[in-house]
Parts: sequence; C-alpha cells; structure tokens
Amino acid sequence: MPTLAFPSEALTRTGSLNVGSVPPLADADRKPLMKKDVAADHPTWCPGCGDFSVLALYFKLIEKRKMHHEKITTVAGIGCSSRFPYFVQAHGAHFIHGRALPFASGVSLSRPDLHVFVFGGDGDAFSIGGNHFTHTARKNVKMTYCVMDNNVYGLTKNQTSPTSPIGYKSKTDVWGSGDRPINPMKQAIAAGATFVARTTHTNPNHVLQIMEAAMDHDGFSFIECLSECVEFYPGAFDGANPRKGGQFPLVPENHDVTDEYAAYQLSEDLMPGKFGIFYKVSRPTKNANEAKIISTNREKFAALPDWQILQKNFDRMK
Amino acid sequence: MPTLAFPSEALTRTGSLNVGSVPPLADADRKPLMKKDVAADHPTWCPGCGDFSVLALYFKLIEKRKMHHEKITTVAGIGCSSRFPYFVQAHGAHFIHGRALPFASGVSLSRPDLHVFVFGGDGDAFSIGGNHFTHTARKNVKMTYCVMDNNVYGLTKNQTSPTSPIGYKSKTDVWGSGDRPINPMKQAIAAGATFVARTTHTNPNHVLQIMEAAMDHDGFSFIECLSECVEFYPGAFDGANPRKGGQFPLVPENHDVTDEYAAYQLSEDLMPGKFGIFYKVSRPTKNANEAKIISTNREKFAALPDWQILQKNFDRMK
Amino acid sequence: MSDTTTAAAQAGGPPQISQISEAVIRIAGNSQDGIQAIGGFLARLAGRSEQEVMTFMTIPSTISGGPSIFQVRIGSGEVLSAGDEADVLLCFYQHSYEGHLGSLKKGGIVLYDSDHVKEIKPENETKYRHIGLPISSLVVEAIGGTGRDKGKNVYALGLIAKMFNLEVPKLHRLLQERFAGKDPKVAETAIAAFNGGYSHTLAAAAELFKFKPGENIGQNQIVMGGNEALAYGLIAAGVRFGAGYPITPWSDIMELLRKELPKYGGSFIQCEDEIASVSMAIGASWGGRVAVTGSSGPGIALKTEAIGWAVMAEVPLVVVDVQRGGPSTGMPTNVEQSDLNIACFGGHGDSPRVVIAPSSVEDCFYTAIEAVNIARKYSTPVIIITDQGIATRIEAFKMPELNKICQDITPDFTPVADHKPYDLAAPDGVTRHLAPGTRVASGKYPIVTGLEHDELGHPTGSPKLHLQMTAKRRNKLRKLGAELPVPAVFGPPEGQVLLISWGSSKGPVEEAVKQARAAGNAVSSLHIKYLNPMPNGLEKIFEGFSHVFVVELNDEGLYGYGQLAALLRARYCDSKIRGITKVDGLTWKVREILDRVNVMTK
Amino acid sequence: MSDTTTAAAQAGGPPQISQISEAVIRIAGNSQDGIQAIGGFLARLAGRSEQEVMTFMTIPSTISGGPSIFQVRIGSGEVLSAGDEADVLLCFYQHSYEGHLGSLKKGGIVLYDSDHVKEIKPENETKYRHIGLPISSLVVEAIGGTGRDKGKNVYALGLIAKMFNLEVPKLHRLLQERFAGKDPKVAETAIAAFNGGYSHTLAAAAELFKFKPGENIGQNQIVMGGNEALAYGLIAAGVRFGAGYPITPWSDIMELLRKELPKYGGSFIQCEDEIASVSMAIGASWGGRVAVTGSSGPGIALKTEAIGWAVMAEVPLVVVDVQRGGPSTGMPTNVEQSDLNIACFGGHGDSPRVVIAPSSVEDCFYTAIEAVNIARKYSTPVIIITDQGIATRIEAFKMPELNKICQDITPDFTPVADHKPYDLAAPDGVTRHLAPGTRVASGKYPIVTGLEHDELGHPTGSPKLHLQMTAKRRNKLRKLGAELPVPAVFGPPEGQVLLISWGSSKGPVEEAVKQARAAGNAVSSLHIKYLNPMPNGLEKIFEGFSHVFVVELNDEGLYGYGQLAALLRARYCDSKIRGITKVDGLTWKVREILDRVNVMTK
Ligand SMILES: Cc1ncc(C[n+]2csc(CCOP(=O)(O)OP(=O)(O)O)c2C)c(N)n1
Ligand SMILES: Cc1ncc(C[n+]2csc(CCOP(=O)(O)OP(=O)(O)O)c2C)c(N)n1
Ligand code: SF4
Ligand code: SF4
Ligand SMILES: [Mg+2]
Ligand SMILES: [Mg+2]
Repeated sequence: MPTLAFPSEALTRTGSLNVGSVPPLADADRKPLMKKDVAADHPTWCPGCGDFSVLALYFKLIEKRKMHHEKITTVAGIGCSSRFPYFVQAHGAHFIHGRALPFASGVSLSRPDLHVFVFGGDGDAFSIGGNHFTHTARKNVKMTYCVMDNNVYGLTKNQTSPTSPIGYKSKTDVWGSGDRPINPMKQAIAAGATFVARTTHTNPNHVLQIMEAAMDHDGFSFIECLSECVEFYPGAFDGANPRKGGQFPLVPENHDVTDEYAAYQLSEDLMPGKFGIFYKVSRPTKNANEAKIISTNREKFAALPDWQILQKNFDRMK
Repeated sequence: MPTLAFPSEALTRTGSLNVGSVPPLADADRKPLMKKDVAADHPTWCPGCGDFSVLALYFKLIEKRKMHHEKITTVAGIGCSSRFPYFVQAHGAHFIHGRALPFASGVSLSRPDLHVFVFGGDGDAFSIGGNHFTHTARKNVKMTYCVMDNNVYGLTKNQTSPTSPIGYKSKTDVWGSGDRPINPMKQAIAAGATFVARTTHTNPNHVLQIMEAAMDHDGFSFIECLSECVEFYPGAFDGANPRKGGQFPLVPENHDVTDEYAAYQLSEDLMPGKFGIFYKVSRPTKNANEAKIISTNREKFAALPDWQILQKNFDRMK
Repeated sequence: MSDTTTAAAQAGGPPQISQISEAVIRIAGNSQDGIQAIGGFLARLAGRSEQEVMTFMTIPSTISGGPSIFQVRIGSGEVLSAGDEADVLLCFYQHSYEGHLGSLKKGGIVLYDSDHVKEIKPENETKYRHIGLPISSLVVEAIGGTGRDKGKNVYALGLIAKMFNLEVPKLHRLLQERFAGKDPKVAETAIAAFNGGYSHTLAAAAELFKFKPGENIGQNQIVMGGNEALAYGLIAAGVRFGAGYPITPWSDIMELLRKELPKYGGSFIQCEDEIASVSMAIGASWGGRVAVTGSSGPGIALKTEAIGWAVMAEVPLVVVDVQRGGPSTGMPTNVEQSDLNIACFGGHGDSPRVVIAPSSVEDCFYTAIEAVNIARKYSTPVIIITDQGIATRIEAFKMPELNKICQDITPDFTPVADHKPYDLAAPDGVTRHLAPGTRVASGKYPIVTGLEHDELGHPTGSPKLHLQMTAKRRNKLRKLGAELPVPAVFGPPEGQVLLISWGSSKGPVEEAVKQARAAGNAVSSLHIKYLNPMPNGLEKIFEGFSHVFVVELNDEGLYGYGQLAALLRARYCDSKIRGITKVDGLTWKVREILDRVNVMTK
Repeated sequence: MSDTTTAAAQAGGPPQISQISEAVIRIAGNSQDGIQAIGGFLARLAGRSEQEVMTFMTIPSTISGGPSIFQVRIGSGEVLSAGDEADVLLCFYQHSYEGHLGSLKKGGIVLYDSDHVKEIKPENETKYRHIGLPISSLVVEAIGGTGRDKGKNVYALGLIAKMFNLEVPKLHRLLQERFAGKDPKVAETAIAAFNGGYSHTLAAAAELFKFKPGENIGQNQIVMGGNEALAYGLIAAGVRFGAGYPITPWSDIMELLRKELPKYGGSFIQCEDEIASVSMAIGASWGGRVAVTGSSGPGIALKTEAIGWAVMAEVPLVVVDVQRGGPSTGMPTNVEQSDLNIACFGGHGDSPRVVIAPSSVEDCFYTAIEAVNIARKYSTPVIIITDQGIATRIEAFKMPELNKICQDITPDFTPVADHKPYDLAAPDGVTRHLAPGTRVASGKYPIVTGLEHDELGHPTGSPKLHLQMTAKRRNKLRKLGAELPVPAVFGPPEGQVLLISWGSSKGPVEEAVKQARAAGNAVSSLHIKYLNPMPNGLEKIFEGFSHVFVVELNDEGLYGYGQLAALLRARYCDSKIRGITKVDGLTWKVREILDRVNVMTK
C-alpha cells in the first residue's frame, strides 16, 4: 500500500481553543438567554432602518423559545440585511451574494440537529439568488428564510431591485423602473414552498408570530418581511403602516392555507397586499427523504464498521 | 491628446469573406425557402428522439412564414435539444449551459430587426437556467423560447431533471427521485411571462400552430413542448399520446387566456395535463420600454452627431 | 508645498502670502459630512485653473457611514500621485485629528474644528502648526442653525480658498452649477456658507499661500473620476450596448452608461446577476457591435465561464474589472491589484484573452477606446483591469478632441457570397463574424459555438482541428503582442534599479523615480499597460539594470513575488525580477516604495 | 508483445502458442457495440490474474454514438501506459479498420469482421497479418438473430480469449457477475456467445499467445476506473456529504457517491447548478465534516467565486476537477490538462488554495484521502485535478488495507471555554473552526465570513488586519509546501534531460524514460503531484540536468510553454525549463515524447 504523505490525523482543536476549562453544564442549569446575551456587534445599519426591528424580533424569538446559543445558526448572503449574522451572538455565516440558501441547505442536510435561519435582502433572494430560492423551495429543505424586502438595493446604494415597483427611480432607472417586479409570494407558491407568509417590520407582534410559526414548520418556511430602507426608499411601505395612514389587512380568517390556488390569488400585486400565512402544507422534506434513503441503505450494513461496507464493494471488484 | 496604439480602424471583413460576387437581390426575387434549404448538419440525435419532430416543425414554420435565411436567429444552451442551431441553415449560436436566454436577450435588445428563437432542454431551462427564465419572463424580452422537455438529462446520460416526476429512476436517483418537480407552466405564469403554451412532439399540427402563435406574440413567448427521450426515458409521454393509449386534452375553449388565475389553475401537475395556450396578455416589452427611453433621450440630441452629444457633457465637466 | 517662498509674517498684520508650486490637502471627517464634495470642488477648480490635480479618498464600506477622508494634491507642475504626506490637514472630529495627524508633514498646518477637537497633546503643538476654529458654530453663525450639518463642508471650502488664495468667482460658479436645478435657496445658502469661511481672516495662520501660475496654461482641461472616464471612453469608442449587475466600485460605470447610452440610441441593461449580464453582452456583441459588461472581484469570478465561451467562439467583448480588495467579498472599498491572475488565467482550458490596465483617469478614457478596437481587430474578449485607486480618483486632463476620436462601429450588413468565420487560412489569422441579419448568398450559414469546431463553426472531435484552432486562438494574440508598442523607460535606460508598475501605481512609481534620482540613485521605471499578451522586447530593457522590481498592490504569494512579477519571471526566467508588494488596502506612498528599494538593494 | 517466443506454426495443425509478457489490444467499433464492455472484462480478468493492466478509450461526444475505441494493455510486468501501438486490432467496421490500422504495430494482427470490412488494400496485407471472420454472422449462428447486435462484443471477447489463452472459468464468472440480477437468460446467452467465439479455431492465425506468469503473483488485486477510485477514496477518507451537478466526465463520481454514501449514513445532493453545489458543500463542511463537490471545466469556472469564499473564510473543502478538452464546452470527451491555471489562479484577489493531481487509478484512491487530510489540517479548499486520461481508464492495483486506511472524521462537539477561529497567534498558524452546535462557555461566538475579518470573524477595514490575515492564509500553505515530500527522480539523479510529468502523463513519461535509457540516452523524470504549493527543493534536482522539459497536455501558450512549466519557470527563473505540450485530445504516446526530446536537445 502506498504511504500517504498526509495520513489521517486526530486534529487537535488548537488555535485559541481553551477546551479544558469548560465546566460541565446540564441543560437544566443553563440560564435562559436574554437580549444582551444574543446581541453581538452593534448593527452598522442606518438609524431608522427597518432591519433593526427584524433583528430585535429574532432576539425575542430566541428569548421566548428558550433557545441555547449553540443551537442557533444564522446564515446570510450579501447586502445590508445580510449583515445580520454579525449582530447575533451565535454560530453564523456571512456567505456570498445570492447563495445563502444552498449554503444553508448544506448545513441543514448534513446537520439535522440544527435549525437554520437565513436572513437576506430582496436582491440576494430574488435577483442573483432567484433560482436557489425556487429549488430550495421545491426540495423543501428544512430551514426558515426571512427576506427583508426593502424594494431596493441598499448596500450598493440605490439600484432597482427585483421587487422595486414600476416607476421607482433609482440610480439604474433614473426615469423610473419599467420591469414588472417579482411577486415573492407567487414565486414561492409556484415553486412549491410549503410555508409562505408575509409580514412587515412595523408590526412587531405580527413579525414574531410569523417567525414562530415559520420556525415550527417542518420544511422550507419562507417569510417576506417588508423592511424599510430609510436611506434610499423612505416611505416605501407607508401604505402598509396604519401609523402612516396605511392599512394592515390580514389574510382573511376563512382562508384555507392548504389551498394553493387560493393562496396564489391572495398574492395580488398591490400595496399593501395581505399579511399573514398564505400557504402552509406538509410535504416530506428533503431532509426526511434523505434520512429514509439512508435508513433503507443502512439496514443491510447497520452492524458493520464503515471499512467493512467498503470492503464488500471492493471484494466484488476483484 | 495621447496617441492610441490601436486607433479606430475600418475593419475589412476579411477571412474567407467573398463580398464582391454577391448579386443584388430584391426581396421579391427571392425564392421561398424549402426544407432542404434550411436543413444543415444531419442531427446527431438518437433515432426516434422527439427532438426531430420539433426541428421538422421549425423548418415548416420557416417555410410557411416565408422567412429569409438571414432573418432566422437560432440560439441554444447545452443539451441534446440545444444542439438545434447546428441543424438549421441560418445564423445561430450554441452558447453555454443554462444561459441561452440572457444571450438571446442581448441579441433581441440590440437587434430589434431580428426575431430570436431559443431552443433548449428542461435542465438548461429550469435547473441551471431557472433564474434567467424568471427574469426574461418578467422583463418580457421579445423572443420565442421553446423548451423541449423530456423530463430527463439526455446529453449527460440520464440524471434526474427538474421536471422528472417523483419516483423517476435515474443515475442520480437510483431509488427514484423524491424532489417535487418544477411545473413549467406555473413557473412561467408566476414570473410574468406574457405567452405561455404547452404542446407535445407527437402532435405536429398542434406544435406548428403553437409555434406560429408564439412567433406572432410581441413579447416573451414560452412553449413547453414535450419531447420524448427514447434513449433514457422512453414512454414518458405516452399518457399524452392518443396513439399510445393516452389523451390529448386541449385547453378548454372557454378558457380566458388573459386570466392569470385561471391559467395557473389549468397548470395542474398531472400527466397528460392540458395542451394549448394557457396565458396570453399584452404588456410592454423590455424592447419597447428601452426604445421609449431612447426616443425620449434622443429628442434633445436628434440632430447632433454623437461626438457633439459627448462634447456637451464634457463641457460641463470643465 | 515644495519650494515655498517663506517670509516672516508681519507682527499683527494679516498673514504673509507665499508662492507655492503644489500642496497636498487632506480633509478628514465622517462620510456624512460631504467631504468628498469639498474635494470634488477643489479638483474641479484646479482643472479650471490650469493646475494639475490628483485626489485620493477612503469610503467606509458600511452603509451607515463612518470615518472617511479625501485628499487632494494640486500642483502647478505634473502631479503624479495624491501625495504621501499632507501639507494641510483639515479635521472635523477628535477621531479625525488623531487618526490623521500622522499623515501630516512635519511643520504642516492642522486646521481643526475646535467645537469637536478638544484634546491637543503638547508634543503635537511643537511638531505641527495648529489652527483651531469653532467651525460648527461658525457655520451656524453664517447660515443659521439648520444648515449646521449640511453647510460645514462648504464653509471649510471657504477657509481653504482663503488659505490658498483660490479664485473665488470660479468657486462661486462651481457651487452654482452643483446646486443648479434645486431650490435656488440651496445655492444661495451654499454661497453664504462659502463666503462665511472665505471672509475669515485666518489670523492664526503664520502664512497664507498662492499657487504659482500653472505650466498647463492654455490647455483646455476637463475634470472627472476614473470610472467616469472609462464609461465615456466606451461611448466615444462606439459601444452602444452594455449589461451589468451592481457591485462596488464597478456600479458607477454601469449607472453612468445606463443614463447616457440612450442619448446615443443605445441601452444598458441591469440584469439579474453577473452571469446573465456577461451573457447578454456577448449576445449583443455577436449581434454586431462590441458590447460591454463589467464588475468587481466576485462578479468577475462569476463571469469566467461565459468569457471562456467568447474566447472559444472568438466573439469580441469588453469586460471591465474594477478591482477591489480580495479574496471573496474582501475589502470592498479598498484598493488592490490582485485580480491580474483571474483576468489572465480565470478560464478553464487554454483560454487566451487580452488584459490591459489603465494608469490614470485620462488613461481610463483612452484605454476604453483601445480595448474596443483590440476586441474588434482580434475578435477577442478584452478585459480592462482598473482599480479602486483610479476608479474613484478625480483628475484634470486635457480635453480630448472628440470630433477626431469618436468612432462609428455600426455593423456592416452587406451580403456576402460565402463565409467561413473560423477560416484557418485567413490572411491575418483572425476570425471575423458576420452579424446575424447578413445574407450569405451560398446559403451556408455559420454558427458560433463553445464546442471545438470547424471553419464554419460546426462541432468537431478531430484532434487536428483542435490543434489548429487552439493555435489560431493563441497565435492571433501573439500577433497582437508583436504589434504592441514597447513601453518607454521613465528615466535613463540604464541604471541600478528598474521599477515596474502597472495600473494606478504608475504615478507613485514615477514619483519615486524622481525622488530617487534627485537623491542620486540610478532608478528608472517601466510601466506595463498591456498585460496579456505583453509587448515583446522587454528583456532588452531589463538588460540595462541590475535589479528589476515589480511594484504591485497584491500579495507576495507562495513564492515571494506578486502577480505581474510571476508573469514576467515565467516569460523571461530572469531571477533579478523580484516583487515589491503590499496589501494594506491603500495606494502606494512614494516613501514605501523607496524604503523597499533600499532594503532590497542592500 | 515484447519478447515473444516465436515458433513456426506446424503446417495444417492448430496455430503454435507463443509465450508473451505483454500485449496491447485495440478494439474499434461504434460506441453502441459494447466495446467498452469487452475492455472492461479484459481489464478485470487481468486484475484477477495477477497481471498489470491499463486501458484507454475514446467516446464520441454526441449522444447518438459514433466511432469509439477501447485499448487495453495487459502485461506480466509493470504497465505504465496504455501503449503507443497495438499488437492486435479488432475491428468491426470498414471505418474502424481504416481509422485504426495506423495504430497497429508493423506485423501486428488485425482481426476484422468480414461481414462489414470489405476493402483490404494489398499493401496492407503485406504490412499486417489479416484475419477476417464474419463475426456478425457467426454471432447469429451462436445465439440467434435477436442477439446479433447485443452479443457481438461478447463473441469477440471469446475470440480474444482464444487468441491469448485467457482463463475461461474466470471469464465465465465475470460474465455471470456482470449479468447477475437480470433475467438468467441474459447471462446464459452471453456465455453462449462467448463460447461461440472461444470455440473458433482461429486456424487463420499463424500463432496464438499465452502470458508468462505475472510478477504480481500473490498480490490481492482490485480493478476499477479512476473516477471510481477517487469516489471510493473520498468514502474511505470519511467524507459523508457531497453536492454536484452533472457534467461529463465528472458525473461518474457524483453518481457513485449518490448511490454509495447512504450506506455510510451520508448523502450526495444533485443541485440546480454548480454554484449551488459548491455552496452546499461548503455549508456542509462548515457544518463540521469536510464535504466534496466537483465538476469538469465549465462547472469549475462557475465554482470559482464560492471557492474564493472558502479560501477567505478558511473552511476546508474538497473540489474535484475532472479535466476535459477546453476552453468553454470544448472537447467534452477528450483528455487535456489545461485547467491547472484556473485551479491555481481562478479566484479573484489573492486566493491561495491547494491543488493536487493523481497520476494513476490507484493514486486517485489515495489522493482523495490525502486531499481530505490536507483540507482538514490546513483548513483550506483542496482541488483534486484529475483528467479524462485516468478518469475513464481501468487499472488493476493492490487491494488497499481498508481497515487501516478508512478514517473517522466525525466532528468534535466538546464545549470550549473560548475560541477565536482566525487566531493570529495560533501555534501552527492554522485556523480551526468550531462546528456549529458547539457550546462556547464565554458566550462569544465566531462568524465565518468572506469579508476581511478580525480573529473572531467580524468584518474589519483595518489595513493591518488585512495584511496579517493575507499573510496567514499564504503562510499556512508555505508551511504545507515545506512539509511536502520532495518527489524522487525516476532514473538516475543526473543526466542530460529531466522530463517532468503531472497527472495521467506519469506513465507515458516514465515509459519514455525507460525507452530512452534503453537506447543509451541520459533521460530521467520527475513527477509532480502537489502542484500548489509545490514542494521545496526542486531546484536542486534540476541542477543535475542540462534540460528540464515539462510534459503536459495543454497548449504552449502565448510565450511557448505550458501551464505547469509557467509555474516552475516563475518560481525558479531557470530558462532550461521548457515545455513539451500538445492538445490533440489524446494521451501521450511514448514516441511523441521522445521525438520532441530529440528535436529540443538538438
Ligand atoms: C457576486 C456579487 N455581486 C454583486 C455584489 C454587490 N452587492 C452587494 S449587496 C447587493 C444587493 C443588495 O441588495 P439586497 O439583497 O436587496 O439587500 P439590502 O442591501 O437591500 O438589504 C449587491 C448587488 C456582490 N457582493 N457579489
Ligand atoms: C456549466 C455546465 N454544467 C453542466 C454541463 C453538462 N451538461 C450538458 S447538457 C446538461 C443537461 C442536459 O439536460 P437538458 O437541458 O434537459 O437537455 P437534454 O439533453 O435533455 O435535451 C448538462 C448538465 C455543462 N455543459 N455546462
Ligand atoms: S441603506 Fe437602507 S437598507 Fe441599508 S442600512 Fe441604510 S436604511 Fe437600511
Ligand atoms: S439521449 Fe434522449 S434526448 Fe438525447 S438525442 Fe437521445 S433520445 Fe434524444
Ligand atoms: Mg434590498
Ligand atoms: Mg432534458
């Protein structure tokens, strides 16, 4: 057998890792997390940015649901909103623009013990990341995806976003945008998302309620949360803010959340639109499908160490 | 002024270009094209592949609509179906996998005199190319896109495609696929395509009729044409072939093609589904929007040569 | 403030006025303070005053702002860089004062807002001349309370105008132009704020200054930033279609083209991502007229597959890469020249393409035109690799003769008898495509493709054709290489050290040469603009020197040299070619270069 | 068929049997004929017979098939390449006959299907020994009309078994294994077809052959292709998650992993595209256990942005690039080694990563394990750059000791007191991540990011940190470089010519060395497996030779050398390092290498 220049090594987790001094701690002994325990860097958002509310409500969710630090996994792409993970004191990843969903899928599918939260902007989600949105939805990978939709590109300073309404004047559409915007609800429903909801940063109770429902959903749960960019698109969502003379129409009580066609019809284009859960059905997750394939495959091998499973294959190749 | 190492040159179109000997030819003097004039390379498809019918009907369309060679522009991505342009005696481009639509948009938007036809497979369109599909549709870029859907990856030899039905056994899903397939009709309607139709290669008259309607549509016209892969997924569409015991249910006569919700509801998942035009509305094309921006902008400058328009800007920067 | 004519200030009277030939002014505050605007006014004024000017700025990468500076160097002679050290530092806050005092020349003037800057260490007072003014309160006095935050920058401009005896009528006109179109009140308030600053006696200053008459007198100058110049260059070259996706610092170019192209009958499309945008540009290029796409780091990485198609199909295309700090999202608002590798080698397979780098704002304009012409002439993608160092820098340069330089590159649709785009026997060895819409009388139409192909573009598996076509794609660029002008040595053609620059480092490197020669050292420099292929004959130039140091803003890499150095070492196998590199996200200071030269020649 | 013991055939009697030590058999037909299967059986048989074996095949890139060949070289000694020239050519059609006669050794045997091959030029008859048999009709005779197309390959296998006195019981068993699980009729028919061929007397042959006993007797051999070996190597290394998108020739690996991983509790996900798949693999890697993604040419180009993130965030990852002919879609089913540039330099910014290339099927297995171990040890992406030349080649090699080599790399979730992943003071200079789910008692959690960052992963604009972190990412790979084994020279350490090989060219290059030395020429070779970083100390090896020629399957580039040659020239600035390159889509023939050496040393 050739000798390996790099044989298997039990890697010691060195670096500044200080393993020895950690006291054993039973779950029951752990103090519930408070906001101050979960808040990390001070957000670099502009004062008044809608994203602050979403962050505050994520903290609330963690507090309310008594989550432990290490079980919180926050993933994002690139954008103002996508800076989210830096502000949360928990394991997090700030990935590349538009690819947060496949990254999060890798986490979710390989680590079924974690609940993965993904935060991002409308550009990240529906422009460069649009296809991943469709495919993560149809595969129903378990995670919660909250798109902080401000109808504009914030971080790159005011270009038209895929959700900017027709007529919106940006640096790339000085005469007003002419492209039909993406309707996130329709997109999600058509792609096969199993949980589709809409909320707005100005209604904290509603945001929290939707976040909880999303977190409890076994599958891909998608939230469009309107979140105002006060710097470039102030007033975008006044129409959905009763305090600014707008309206906050809830999804009708009698709406059947398992009726795809009804949900699609609720997704009309107009501001303010409806708020609440549009669609929610139960379909096997990709995670469950893979788990089933694994368990079927392992039945024959369950008792064997890995090398013997491989040996069986190799013996057949002699 | 610095001297340019590469000054502007009137490039002579050299190479094997033989410019001199072309006789002047009035449109009226031109013979209508026959199949043999438009057929180029012999297709490298497997005998019996559904793609042959689609090609034959494209030839028919050209013949019937008395098109001239040079006005036919055929663009494709990568896949068995995407080899299409090689088989057509006309200007054509065989681009990269999944990106035929933005390439074709570049042609369409910069060359409004051409009608651009794009052909490709389900993987090219809805897997790697899914996002371009959404955005080309919402922008309503004028072109005709015919997806030859065989529910499988042909060229790479039998992997699950985004339209493969649940349970389909491929090399990447030996136990049967578990992912909810993309529904091309729903995808197109939700994205805002303005012409959405469905046909199948086994019904030549219907294919031709749909191709004609698509070509006449001023906007992004999308056709899903079922096209059997006899090599890897034989019998996939028997359910839609009356000669194989299947059915060919047309879109009901009373269906309102301008009703988005009705169109969406027609797009049920089941084989055979419906055939015909699901959705057809008129919305300004991206081409028209750009033309309008140009004409508004040019109003002030119409009489000026380009350099003077630039001079005006530069004078302001002194 | 070289060769300052110093003169003792008369006791009690107004400060003495000294004649100077150049000055470096650094303004430090927060990005919200509009300090970029002050810089812009100064740069523009210099342009209108026949002075040379060069600027440099930093922008915080977070959206909510943060510390930011703008540095402007104005000179009566040639200005090669934005200056290592400032003559005057204007600072608005304590953090600006502390963060930037180190950039001030010994004995330089620090003008600070005493409303915010409260702590001055005594040792500093001996090193620098301090002038404290309650700028914030003075602004309120000049234009009223509401203007406090908005007018501070213009008030400071007035102070600077006073200090340097700048031409007030020209500055008034600039202010008026800037605020034209808005409520006339706005312009009035701005002028009031300016006058407030200008009318300050600056009694605390030991001396005031005046620029000597510029050498450029009579030249018709224009002032703009590098990204602007590049975008206008593309328009002048005849480009009428582009596609892109926003990313800093590329976005400026797409925003400008989006706004301007329609005036010329063209369009710029904002796409869903970078892949769509390069694909769309390629489609339009094939449509008959070279199109442009561009991005910065991450977006360039996404475009590599499609650029490879353009290489294979031999479709002309211009790709702009406005480099920033990498890898990955990196340092989005910092300068770096670390994309040369991906520009040259980012394609899979043997994928030769042209890479050229502009060296100044003016050069951005002309490089864009050359890129279009090379793309057309050699039917190839051309990557313009510019950097943050010129992208956001403002310079004055001579007004181009637009009537001569603007090009018409409308495609030719004359029918042809027959055509083989990939003709192996083409006399110039270069592929020529027909624009779709062109009639071919023979009825045999070509295809453009990313598969290896025969002369008509139809796919082939023939080993021979793959060999021939690979050679064709490579040889046309060798031909280009042979046609490239051999760059001239800056300084004598023989000496101890040859510094090599590319991109925005040209200025600092040439200034380093000047300073080194002034100190009696035999240093020259060579600027390489055409990076792939490179011109022939460089080895002869290298022969004249004992050391060849490639000065570039990237890392020293696994083996101790930067990215251009690697290309040169591979080509010439000359071990005297070594690297002077850094990646601190800032442009070169002349001193840094000279210090490194000293160490490496010891 | 070296050292054949020839003996005159007895007149009229059965052909004489000669002992041979090796033979090269080429089978030429269409891809539909199942000729790959014949080759596979022969290779597997050789493996079970303690013989060495190496194969080579071509596949048409169009789906509807076309001409295809399979070449197998079987030897009792070490087999280094698939052989320049065939001893026996078996051809099914006139086009196969004409296309491949040139690959036959002078005096070699051509066995052809006389039902299809009708024209034999008289001059050929004198050059080669012709044996025509109506194979198509004979198959019908043996197994009936319906089997005509399907049984031809197995019938031909019978003929070859007869000609080389192969072990019939082993072949019967192989056929049975192959067709097990299907209708038992299928296996029966196959054996009938085989026996039909085997029972042919081959009276027209002047002689028949028998292999000398192999040197490998006693070894426990295993037979597989390179892609298979690589996939199994990843499993042995402990990889339990992968993500990919289909593309030839990478797809085999993903298909195998998709099918096998669940047995070990793992998954492989087919994604919507290559970007999603690399992103998913990175996500899973961060999840705690190195994951794999891969592709070929175009797909690798799409992955470069995300790989750059893994470089910046220092997340371990294995990326497989099964190279094929480029650029763009290129020559999808041909061999080429032209992705070295993109593998090393495909990222924007300074983006150092590890690149290693396996050289044989066996090496694919072990390289996969090393890649995982390097990725973990240095917390870095590792690109395994393999090529079509080994990907689809079948070889026999010694059964690995799986109980020793299989690794458990389950992540460690033990809570820690505190942790800075990007610790600048880490004793080994290497970043270590905590798998999410690990408790940090201090309550300070790290972030992984593509922005430049501080030690906890939080973004920074600090010039100093960018310098330090850039150095950290570079220096850990320098450290790896220093730990890499210096490769051993094949042949004496001094001489006239040193040939350098990488990837699948190792075999042909070493065979070229053997032949050259046999002819009295002082040629040695050096195989470089670790391409980025390269091991230190190569310059000392080069000192022993007057010429260093880098033999690679890519283009000579703009300046006359290939891609690895460029790396070596840049590092060592030694102009005796030159390139021997080609891009005809075929593996190296020993003669081609030697001819080029001759020319270049003249
Ligand atoms: C590949 C790539 N392309 C472009 C960018 C530049 N970029 C950063 S964020 C962003 C869009 C931001 O918009 P959105 O996702 O809506 O987030 P917001 O800032 O509005 O919260 C873009 C285009 C990038 N970082 N990477
Ligand atoms: C970037 C890239 N990824 C993958 C491939 C390999 N590939 C070629 S065609 C194809 C899919 C073919 O399926 P489809 O689009 O349905 O076309 P079909 O062959 O079925 O007509 C794939 C994955 C490629 N050429 N380029
Ligand atoms: S730019 Fe807009 S989205 Fe970004 S932080 Fe500011 S307000 Fe929020
Ligand atoms: S593989 Fe399938 S899709 Fe491809 S040519 Fe053959 S039958 Fe048609
Ligand atoms: Mg946004
Ligand atoms: Mg398909």
